[in-house]
Amino acid sequence: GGTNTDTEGAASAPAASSSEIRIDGSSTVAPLSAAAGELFKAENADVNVSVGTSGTGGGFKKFCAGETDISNASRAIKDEEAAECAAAGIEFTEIIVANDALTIVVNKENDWATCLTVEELNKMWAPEAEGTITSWSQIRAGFPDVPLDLYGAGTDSGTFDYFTKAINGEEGASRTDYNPTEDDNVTVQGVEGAQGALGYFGLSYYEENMDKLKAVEVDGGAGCVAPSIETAQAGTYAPLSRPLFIYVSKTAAARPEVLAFAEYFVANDEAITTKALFVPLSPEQVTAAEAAVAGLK
Amino acid sequence: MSDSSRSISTSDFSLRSSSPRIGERIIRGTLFSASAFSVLITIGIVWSLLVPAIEFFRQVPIMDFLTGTRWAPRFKPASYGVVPLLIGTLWTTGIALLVAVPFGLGSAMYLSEYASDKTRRRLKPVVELLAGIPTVVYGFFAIEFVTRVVLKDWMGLTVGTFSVLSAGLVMGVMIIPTVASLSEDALSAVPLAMRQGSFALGANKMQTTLRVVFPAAFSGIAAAVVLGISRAVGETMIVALAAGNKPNISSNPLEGAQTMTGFIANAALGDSRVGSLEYDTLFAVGLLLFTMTLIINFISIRLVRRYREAY
Amino acid sequence: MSVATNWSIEGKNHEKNFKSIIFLGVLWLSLFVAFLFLIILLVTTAMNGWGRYDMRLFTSYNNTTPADAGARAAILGSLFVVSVTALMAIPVGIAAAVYLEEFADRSKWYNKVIELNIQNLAAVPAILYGMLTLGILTILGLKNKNVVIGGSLALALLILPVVILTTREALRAVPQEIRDGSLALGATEVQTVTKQTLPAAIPGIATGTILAVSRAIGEAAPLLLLGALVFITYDPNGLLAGFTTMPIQIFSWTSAAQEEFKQVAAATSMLLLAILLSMNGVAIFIRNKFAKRW
Amino acid sequence: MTSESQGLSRGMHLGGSTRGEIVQPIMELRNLNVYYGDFHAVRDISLDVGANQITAFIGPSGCGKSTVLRCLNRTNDLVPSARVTGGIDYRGHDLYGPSVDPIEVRRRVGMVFQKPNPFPKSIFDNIAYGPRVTGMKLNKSETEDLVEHALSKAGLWSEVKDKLDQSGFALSGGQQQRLCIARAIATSPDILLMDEPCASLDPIATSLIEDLMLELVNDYTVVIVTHNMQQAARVSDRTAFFSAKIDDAGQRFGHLVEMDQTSKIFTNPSDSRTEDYISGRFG
Amino acid sequence: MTSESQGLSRGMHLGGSTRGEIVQPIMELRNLNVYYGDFHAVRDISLDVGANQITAFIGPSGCGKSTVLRCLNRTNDLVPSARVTGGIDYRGHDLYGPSVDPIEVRRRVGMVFQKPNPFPKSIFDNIAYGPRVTGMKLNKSETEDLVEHALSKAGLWSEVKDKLDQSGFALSGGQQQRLCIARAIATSPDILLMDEPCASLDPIATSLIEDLMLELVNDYTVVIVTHNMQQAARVSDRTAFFSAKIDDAGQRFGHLVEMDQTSKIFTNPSDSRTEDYISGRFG
Ligand SMILES: Nc1ncnc2c1ncn2[C@@H]1O[C@H](COP(=O)(O)OP(=O)(O)OP(=O)(O)O)[C@@H](O)[C@H]1O
Ligand SMILES: Nc1ncnc2c1ncn2[C@@H]1O[C@H](COP(=O)(O)OP(=O)(O)OP(=O)(O)O)[C@@H](O)[C@H]1O
Ligand SMILES: [Mg+2]
Ligand SMILES: [Mg+2]
Repeated sequence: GGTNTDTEGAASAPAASSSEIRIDGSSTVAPLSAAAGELFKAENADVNVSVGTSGTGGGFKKFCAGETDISNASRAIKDEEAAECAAAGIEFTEIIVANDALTIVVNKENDWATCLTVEELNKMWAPEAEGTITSWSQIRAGFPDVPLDLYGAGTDSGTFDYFTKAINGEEGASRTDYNPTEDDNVTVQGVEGAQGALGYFGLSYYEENMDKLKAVEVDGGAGCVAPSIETAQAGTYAPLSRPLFIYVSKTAAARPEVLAFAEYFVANDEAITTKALFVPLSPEQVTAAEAAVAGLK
Repeated sequence: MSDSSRSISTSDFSLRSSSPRIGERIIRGTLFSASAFSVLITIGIVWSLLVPAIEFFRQVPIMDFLTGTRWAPRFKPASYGVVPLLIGTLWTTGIALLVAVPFGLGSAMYLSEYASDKTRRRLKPVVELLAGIPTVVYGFFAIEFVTRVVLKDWMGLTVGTFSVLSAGLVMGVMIIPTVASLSEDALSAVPLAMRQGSFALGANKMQTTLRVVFPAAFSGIAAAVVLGISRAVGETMIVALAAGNKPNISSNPLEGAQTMTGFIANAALGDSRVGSLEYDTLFAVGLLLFTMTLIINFISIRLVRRYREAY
Repeated sequence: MSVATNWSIEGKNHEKNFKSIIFLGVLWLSLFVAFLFLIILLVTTAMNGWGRYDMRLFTSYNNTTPADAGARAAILGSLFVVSVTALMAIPVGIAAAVYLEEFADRSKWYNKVIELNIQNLAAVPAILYGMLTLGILTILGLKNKNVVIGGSLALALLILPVVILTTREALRAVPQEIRDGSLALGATEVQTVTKQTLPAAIPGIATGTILAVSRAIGEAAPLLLLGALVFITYDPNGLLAGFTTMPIQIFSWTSAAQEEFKQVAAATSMLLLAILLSMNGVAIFIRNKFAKRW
Repeated sequence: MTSESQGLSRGMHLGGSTRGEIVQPIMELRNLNVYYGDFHAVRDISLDVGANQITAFIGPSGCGKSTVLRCLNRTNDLVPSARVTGGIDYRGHDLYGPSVDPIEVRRRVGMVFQKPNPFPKSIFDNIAYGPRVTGMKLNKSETEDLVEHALSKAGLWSEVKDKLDQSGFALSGGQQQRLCIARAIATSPDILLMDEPCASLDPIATSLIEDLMLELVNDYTVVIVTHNMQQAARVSDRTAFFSAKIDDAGQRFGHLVEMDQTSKIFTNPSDSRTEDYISGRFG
Repeated sequence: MTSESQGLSRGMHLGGSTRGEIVQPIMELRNLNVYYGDFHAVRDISLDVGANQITAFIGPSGCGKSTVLRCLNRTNDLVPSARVTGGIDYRGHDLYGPSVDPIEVRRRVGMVFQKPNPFPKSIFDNIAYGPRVTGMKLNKSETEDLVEHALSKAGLWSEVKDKLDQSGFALSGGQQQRLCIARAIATSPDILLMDEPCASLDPIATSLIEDLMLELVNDYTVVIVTHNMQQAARVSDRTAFFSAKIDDAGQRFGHLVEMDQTSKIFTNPSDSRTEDYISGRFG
C-alpha cells in the first residue's frame, strides 16, 4: 500500500554502519516480528533484526533490563513488570500489531468434540482437575472413555496467562499434569500423536497445521463459534480471541532504525500479518497503532 | 682403594647452573595456573548453582524438595517436589542402560577378544562415531523415526508423541560407544598372559572370555557402565525433544515425562524473572543434577583405579 | 618307537560347539545393531532432508517461510563460535595437561585435587556449563547473554577437561626413554617438553582436540541456556554479536509447526553430520597413521 | 671359572646313568618350520622329546625356543600370523592333522609361562578352573580332593591350605609360579611345557621349582626353555641347543644346532658353536 | 667349562698391565644410600670411578646397579620418591651440593640406556640436539662438523653419512645404540654412563659396541652396568660386584660386595659370594 514513502524515509535515516534491533518475548508473536524483520531487512539491508523467544514474561524481563529494544507480548504488560521497567528507567510504548484467536485443537481422529463450552474447558483445565479428570467421558456424558492428554502453553508465556484467566478465572491457575511447552509447535506434535489429546495455541499455528489437527468451536455463552479471522476481528470468538502486542522502548526508539522498524511494522501490518498467518488489525486498531508510533518520535 | 687427594680436580670446573633459567620458572608457573584453572571451574559451577539454590531452599524446605511428588513451580498453587523429575530421569536412564550395557559390552567383547587387530582398528572408530553425533540429531531421530515409525507403525504401540521409551532407546544408542569403548579398554588391559594361561588349560575362547577376561576386567567394565549412567543422567537435548515436558510419576514407559535436564532446558527457554522463586528452581535442580553426577563419577573413578592397580 | 596308545586328540571342535557359536553370534549382533542404527539414522535423516540440498542452505538466512529458510547464520555462527572455543580451550587444555603429565609431583595433595577435579569435570552434564557461563556473564555485567564470546566460553569450559584428558593420554604415550634421553643430554625439563615430548605427542593431541572440538560443534544444551534460540538473519560479526548455531537451529526447526521446516532441519543435520564425520575421519586418520611409532 | 663350580645335578652328574640316553619319544618333531607372516622364523627342526624325561631348550635370545615350544601344544595357533609346516608326532598322532582339535591338544599338553600368571580368582578357583572348563564333571568333594592333590604335587599345599579362598595374586612370585604349575597339573596333562618358568623368580624360589620339576618328571614329561645354562645342566636329561643364523636373503632365523644328553652337551658338544655359547664366548 | 674358554680381553688378559691398578678417581662415592620413598634400596656404597677407565657394575637383578649409576648424573632426581644421602665427589665438587645444578651435571656426565632410544627426529638432529639444548652456539658448518665427529667416534659415520636426514628409527638396533652413544658424545661429556647398553642387541652389534667402548675410554671415563659377566670381563678395567641382602626387618637391599681390578674379580675374588655369582652358583 502507501507505505513506501515511510520506509524510504526510514531507510535513509539509519546510520551507514550496520545496526541491530533486538527483539525478544512471546513465542506466539515471534513469527510476526520475524516476518516484519524479514520484510524490513529487504529494504534496509544494513539493519539486523534478531528475534528471541523467551516468552512474554521472559521478554519483559530482558526488555526492562535494557537488553532488548522491542518486546513481543501476547498479553498486556503487568503492573509489576511495568514497575520493573520504570525502576530501570525504561519508558515504552505499547502497540497492538495483530489479533489472535486461541484455538482449541484436538486429534484428527477425535470425532466427538466439535464444540466445547467454556465450562467444559474449565472442567478440563481447572486446578481441581489435576489427577482426577483424566478421561473425555468425564467432560460430557456421551464422550468416549478415551484418556485425556492435554497440551498447553508454558507457564512463562502470555498465552498461558491469557488462557488461564479466560478459562479458569485467574492467571496461573491451572492443573499441572499437562504437557506445558514454551514452544507452541510441540503442542502440534503432541496433539497429532494421541487420539485423546487436546491443546491450544494461536490461530496461525492451527492454520499451518490444518491437515494434522482439528479445531474445536467454542461456546462462550453465545453459541458455538469457530475460530477465524472474521470472528477474531469481530470479537465474537469469545473469550479466546485476543490482541497481540509489541512494546517499543523509547530509549531504543531514539535510534533511527528502531523507530523506522516500528513505523514499518504498523504501516505494513497487513502484509506482515498475512505472511505470519495472523489476523490483521481492524481499521480502528490501525489508527490507534499509527498514533502510538507517532508518539515514539 | 685410592686416597681422595689423588682425585682429579680442575679449578675452573663448576657444576653451578650457567644461567638462572627464569624463563623455565615462568613457563612452569603458567602451566600450573592452567591446570589450577580447572579447579576454578568447579568452584564456579558450585558457586553458580549453590547461591541461588540456597535462596531457593530458604523458602522451600529441602526435604519437601527431595521427597515431594508434585512438580509445579509455576502454577498456582505452586509446589516443588522434585520426585517426578527424578523418576523421569530414572526412566530414561534405565531404558538407556538396558540398550547400552548389553550392546556395548557385546561389542567390546567382540572387538577385544575376537576381532583381529585390523578389524578392531576399523570397527572401533565406527562405533565411536555414534558418540560424535549431535544429540539434537538424535532427538530429531527419536521423534521422527523411533516414535513414529518403530514404536507406532512397526510395533503398533499406543504411544504419544513423547515417550520416555523412545528417548531412552535413542539415548541408549548414544551411550553404546561410552560403554563399548571403555569396556574394551578394560578388557584389553587384561594381560595376555591370563588368556594364555586359560588357553593352555584347554579352555576355548568363550570360556576364556567369560570366565577369565570378563571377571578380571570387571571393575573397568563397571566403571564404563557407571560413566554411561552419568552421561544418560546429564543428557539434555534428546530428552528435551523426545521425552516431553510433563512432570509425571508414571509406571508406563510409553508416556512422556520430564527429566531434570529437560526441566532446566525448558525453564531456560522460558526465562523467568531473576531472583524469583521459580527462577531459583532451575539452580536447585541443577545442583541436584551436579551432586548426582559427582557421586556417580566418583564411583566410576574408584572402579577404574581398582583395575588399573590390579596389573 | 613312539608310545602309541589308543587315545586320541581328535574330537569335536571345542571352538565350534553350540554355546560358542551362539555366544559369538550375540557379540556380532551387538556390533551389528550399533552399525545398523548408524546407517538408519544417516539414511532417514538424509531422506528427510531431500529437496533441500542446495545452495540456499548456505546462502539464505532463516525465514518465517520455510521454503526461503536457510542455515547461513547458523553455519557461520557455529564456525565462529567453535573457532573461538578452540582458541580458548586448546592452549589452556594443553598447558594444563603438560603440567599434570610432565611437571606435577603426584604425591602433592594439590596435584591430586587437580587431577581428580578434571576427571570429574569431564563428566559434568553439558547443561551445567551453560548455567555456569550464565553466572560468569552476569558477573562480567554482560546484559546480553547470547553473544559469541559467551557461547564460546560455555563450550570452551565444556571441552576443556576433554582436551586435558586426551592430551595427557597422548603425552603418556610418548615413551619415557625419549624424555630420559633428552634429560641425560643436559636438556632442561622445559626444553625436553617443548623439543621432544610435545612434538612427539602432536598426532595424539591433534586427534584428541579434533574430537573435542567436534563435540563442541554438536552441542546445544549450554547454548540454549544462554538464549541462543533466536531468529537471526545476519552474520555474526564480532565477539559481542548475537548468534545461533546449527544444533540450535535444528532444535528450533525440529519443533517448528510447518512440516517443511523439518526438511531444512534434516538437511542442516546432514550438513552438521558431514562436518562431524569428516572431523572424526581426520582424527581417526591421524590416529591410525601416526599410531605405534614406537 | 671352573667346571667344578657349576651346579650341575641331573644331566651332568648323572651323566653316567641311563637317564637321557634311552629315549622313548612321546613327541617327534620332523622338519618343523614356523612362519610369522612372511618371516620364516624357525627352520627345519627335527628332534625327539623323551617320555618321562626333562628336555631343555637352550640358546641365545630370539633363536626360536619359545616358538618351537608353543608348537608342542598348538598355542601358536593363537598368533594370527603364525603358520607351521612339517610335522609333530604325538603318541603316533599328527599334532597338526586336519581333524585334531587344538583345544583337545592343550588339555593334554599343559603349559607354564615365564611370568607367573594366576587368574584373578581365589587359589581354589585357580586350580579348579582347568577341570571345570575341560568339562570334567566333579562334585564338590571331588574338586576339593583334586585341588589338594594338585597343590600337593606342586609343593604348595602346606603353604596355602589355610587360605584357599584368597586371591592368587596375594602369593609371592615363587608361590604364584607353583600355583600355575598346580593349575596345569590339575587337568592331568600328559606333557608339561615350561617357558623360562624361573626367569622372574629369585634364587630360592628357583631352586624350589627346580626340585619340583625333578619330582614331576616321575609322572609327567617335561619340556623347559631356559636362558640359564646352569639350570639346564642341573635339571634336564637331554638338551637341545638352538641358535640363530642369517640366511642368504639377510633374514635371521632360528635352527637346531644339536640335541643330545645334557651331560654330553655341556662337557663335550659335537658342534663348536655349542661350545662357544656354553663357554660364554657369545650371547 | 674352563677359564680358557672365556672371552676375556681387557681386564683379564691385560691383567698384568697397569690398567685397572692405578686409579685416578674422577668420582668418589662415599657411603651412598638411596631411598625410594620409605624403601632403603641401596646402602652404604663407597667406591671410586677411575678416570679414563672402564668401570663395570655387575650383580644379580635388583641389587641396585642402575640405581647407583643414575646417582652419578643425578637422573635419580627425576624420580619423585628417590632420595640420596652420603656423598659423591666429582672432580672435587660435591655432586649433591646445594649450589649444584643437576642439569649442568648431566651435561658433563652423559648416559646411554639399555634400550636404544633415538629421538623421533633425523639422525642429524639426534646428534645436534644435545649441543642445541645445552646452549652451544654453533653455526651450520660447525654443527655439521660436530655431527660428523660424534658419529665417527661412535663408528657410525661411514654407515649413515648418506642418510643423515633419515629418521633415527630407520636404523637397526645396534646402529641406534651407536647413534645414542654418538648423541652423548656430541656434548663432549666428561664421563659416559651406560646402563646395560647391549642388553637388547644381537651378538654382532654387541661386539661392535664393546669395541667402541674400548675406543672411547681413551678420551672419556666410562661406567657400564651389565648382566653379562663375559662382557664385564672383556671390556672393563675395574669391576664392582653388587649384591642384594635381606636386612633384619626383612627388607631386601642392594650393597657393594667388592670392587677391584676386573682380572682379580674374575679369577681370584676376595669374597666368596663373588665367586659363587661368577661361577653361576646363584643368580
Ligand atoms: N608373534 C610373533 N610375531 C612375529 N614374530 C615373532 C612372534 N613371536 C616370535 N617372533 C619372532 O620369532 C623369532 C623367534 O622368537 P622366540 O620368541 O621363539 O625366541 P626365543 O628363542 O624364545 O627368544 P627369547 O629367549 O628371547 O625368549 C624371533 O625373531 C621373534 O622376533
Ligand atoms: N623408581 C623406583 N621406585 C621404587 N623402587 C625402585 C625404583 N627403581 C628401582 N627401584 C628398586 O630399587 C632396587 C634396585 O633397583 P635397580 O633398578 O637399581 O636394580 P638393578 O641392579 O639395576 O637391577 P636390574 O639388573 O634388574 O636392572 C630394586 O628393588 C627396585 O625395585
Ligand atoms: Mg622365549
Ligand atoms: Mg638395572
